[in-house]
Amino acid sequence: MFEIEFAFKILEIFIFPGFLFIGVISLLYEWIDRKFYAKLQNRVGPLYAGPFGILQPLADFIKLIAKEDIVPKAADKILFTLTPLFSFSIMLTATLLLPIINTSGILSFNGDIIFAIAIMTLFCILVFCAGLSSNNRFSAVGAERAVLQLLGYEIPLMLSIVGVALNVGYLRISEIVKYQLTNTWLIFGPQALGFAIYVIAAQAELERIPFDIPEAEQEIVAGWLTEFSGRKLALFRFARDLELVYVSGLAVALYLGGPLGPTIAGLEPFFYTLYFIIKTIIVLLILSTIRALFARLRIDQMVNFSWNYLLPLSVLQFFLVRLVI
Amino acid sequence: MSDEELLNKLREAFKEKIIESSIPRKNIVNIVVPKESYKEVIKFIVENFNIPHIQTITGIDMGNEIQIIAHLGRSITINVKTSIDKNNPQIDTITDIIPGASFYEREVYDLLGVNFIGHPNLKRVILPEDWPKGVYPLRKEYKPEHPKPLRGV
Amino acid sequence: MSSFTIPIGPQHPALPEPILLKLEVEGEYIVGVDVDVSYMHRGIEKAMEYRNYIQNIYLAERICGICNVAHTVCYTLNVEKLYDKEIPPRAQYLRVIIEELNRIHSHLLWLGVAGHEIGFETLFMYVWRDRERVMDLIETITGNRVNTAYTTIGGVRRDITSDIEYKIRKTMDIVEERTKYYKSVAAAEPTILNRTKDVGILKTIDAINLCAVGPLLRASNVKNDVRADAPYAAHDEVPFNVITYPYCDVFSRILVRVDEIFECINMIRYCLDHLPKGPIRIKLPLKPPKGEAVTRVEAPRGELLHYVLSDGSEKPYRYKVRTPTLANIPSLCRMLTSTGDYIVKIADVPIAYASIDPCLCCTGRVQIVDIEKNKKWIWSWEELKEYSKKEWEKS
Amino acid sequence: MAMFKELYKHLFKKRATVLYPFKERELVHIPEGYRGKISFHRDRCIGCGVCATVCTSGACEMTTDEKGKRPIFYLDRCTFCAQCAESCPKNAIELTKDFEIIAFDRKTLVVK
Repeated sequence: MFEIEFAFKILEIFIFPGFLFIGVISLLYEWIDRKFYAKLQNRVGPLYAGPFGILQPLADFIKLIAKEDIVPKAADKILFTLTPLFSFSIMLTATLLLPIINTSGILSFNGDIIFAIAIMTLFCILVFCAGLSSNNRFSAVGAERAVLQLLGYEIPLMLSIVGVALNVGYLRISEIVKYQLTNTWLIFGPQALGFAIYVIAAQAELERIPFDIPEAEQEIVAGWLTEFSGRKLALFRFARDLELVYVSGLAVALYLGGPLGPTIAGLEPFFYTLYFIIKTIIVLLILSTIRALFARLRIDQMVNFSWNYLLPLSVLQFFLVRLVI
Repeated sequence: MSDEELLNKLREAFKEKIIESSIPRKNIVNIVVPKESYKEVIKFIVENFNIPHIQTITGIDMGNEIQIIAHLGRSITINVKTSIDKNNPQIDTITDIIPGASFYEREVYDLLGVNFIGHPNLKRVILPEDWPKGVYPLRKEYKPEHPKPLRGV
Repeated sequence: MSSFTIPIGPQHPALPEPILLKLEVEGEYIVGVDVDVSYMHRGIEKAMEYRNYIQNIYLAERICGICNVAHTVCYTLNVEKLYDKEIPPRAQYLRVIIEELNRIHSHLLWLGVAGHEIGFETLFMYVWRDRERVMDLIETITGNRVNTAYTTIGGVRRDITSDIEYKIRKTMDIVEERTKYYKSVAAAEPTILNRTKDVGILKTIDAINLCAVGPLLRASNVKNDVRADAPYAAHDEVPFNVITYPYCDVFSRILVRVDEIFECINMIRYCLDHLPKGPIRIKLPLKPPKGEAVTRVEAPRGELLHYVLSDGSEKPYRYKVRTPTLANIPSLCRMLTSTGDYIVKIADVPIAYASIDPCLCCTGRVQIVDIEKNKKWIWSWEELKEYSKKEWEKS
Repeated sequence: MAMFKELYKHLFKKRATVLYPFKERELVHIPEGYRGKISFHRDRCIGCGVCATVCTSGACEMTTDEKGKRPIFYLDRCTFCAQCAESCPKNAIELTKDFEIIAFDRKTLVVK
């Protein structure tokens, strides 16, 4: 019995809904993001790789893997090599927390929501390390900006997530999802404001316009990514895609009722997966629209914005939750 | 102020210092002055006619000498011309009167080798750093090679 | 805090053309700037001395791709002054039309680039899409999208038919409507305002002292336009307003350029309404008489100056071009340096730099040709690799 | 937020891009009088050499063949200014609407 269970667990982790599935949908989401962004801008977007260019992210990934991998002479070699690996594996692990085929993820334990927040911060610290280790002026400025930006968005992000936990009374994602099974989705309850804050902060977490300040192309080339090439860049980009899935998946789990929805008995895993994908894509489209709507803020404006508006709002949201309960 | 009035005022102020003067076309005034009074004339124009704008400085290799033309003005163009010796090309800078002339003087220095005395930052602006010293592309003795076009047939 | 230097350029994603801005920074603040414009030298002034006046039309056109009409108009006006002949009025009007079309395309291009520099990709995409209509129009009139080769010594090369006239009017309506929309977007979008207001300030007094030209100067509240001050072509007959804005910052430059598009559209409509009848060009001999001429034209980027000295032969003795970007570079240095309570951040550099609408291929014009016998300028791949390795180890 | 309405209006509109090289070739509109590839009529040419004199880029070169003097056009240097066609006294040079002149070999870019 134990062996079969073990084999199932392995299958779950590696094939479905684990690494392989997550990897595939992360590439798919990158394509959706690019295609939708292009559509909003009246362009075509990826077109030639596969039907409607659906294989373009995969093609990019393979191309980058095949490219020459350059380590600058002045870089801190160990850190420079390890940061892409770490960020990739951390993001991959984090996605195991997402509830996809049932109310709990593959990895689920008491207090995993703290773990989920910690991973976002950890990723940012890895970005900082990556920027510093490449020993490039642009990377240094990019790394410095990444940390400054972290100071801006991290607290509102945490407060909005903690607000959810307070509302439900558990520090466990599966409990939050189960809570939404019996009650309404949290976005329709007292957490609507929290969701808005979460989406804005997520945009900063993902370093997308208007908060792509650490890798602002026009100002500091590619910021902390400047020196990375070949396999390392491919890993970083993949990590970004995974983060996209992770952030939107977390939003679904916390605010949109997780993978829940009307199902036919016996086919729950299939329907849950379907709902998960549909809901994450909705979140993704919101994120893409924000990306198309704004110009990039300056770093000081970003920090000002999050301390002047985002933080007071999230504190207000926090108190709202206390009042309701 | 019309171009003729302007020229008359200049003639009054500088008299014999203006070697030659003409109005070839409407709103264009040409005056030729000796090298020594070049700066003085420009200063007079900037201060008295309220023309703080320099269009550019042109340097021309005329064979034995280099002609410097300062094109001043907004609506009326005043061309202040002066000639300097080609073997020892030196002239006073006008950047203290018009700060915007800085780049034009550097360009003339770079391409014709004219030394502007008193320029705060007289260094190359157009040619590469390792361009040979003493070679000035816009002088007539500099004759670039014309490479044959690459033909496939 | 100790400062360190950040080089921006010569190759940089924000710069469409090579320029080197050496920025002295303290943290995010810029305390000093040094500009090197020497990466784009093609020796056009020297090359012009080796070609005859007809060939030089197309060489002058290639000084700049975007404002090529301004260069050809300036060149041909300049050479026509040597002959001292009247050009037919219809040709003058046609020159105004093509010049203003070129200005619209250049300003729209700039608006898109400005959006791109502040990270507003969507604005960039939309503006460039609509700019394409103007490009198509230019193609219809002249036969090429970019290098128009429209004006020639003695007039213009093609006439516009009633069919083309209809197309111009139709396109102008669309462009006007779209430009109005972009103006409303620029005025209402908070992120654009955040990034452009009080950024890249060039005070009126500095702009005058540093001899800034064109929209940069007008955005610093100086009423100056060559078309109004010293009219050329048919600009003395076509009415238009000189747009100025008093804010002296990047936002002010956006407004000046956008409003200029409206003025251009009105001028084109006026020209079409009042287009005189008659020939479009006169034949002039290949060799102009002895003499010199200086012409100024309001290019999209500002005052453009051409000077020609003819010795009576078929080639010019000396040809001098002063492009607007070179005139604006001192102002750029001033804009990028923090003094007193005025602070410039790294994030402001791309938009402040872009706000002068730089065109560096205009700025450098000198040929790099071998002069020392042992110094090679055409290198093989191996030599280039060797050189780059040496340079890299040096640094 | 100023562009929100515009963006969602365009979500249901056709893209502005023309998928030129592989599809939608018919959508590429070439206006009358476009300056494309040069075509040369040998029978009209009198070998006066004006085209070679006015050519800025050195794309036009005079040679001789069995009928006498004539120009050869190297399109890899040509800037398509059409000055040669304009200067030609016999209208022997014409610029066609053909703009697709990319080639792997310089030799194919010679108009004889």
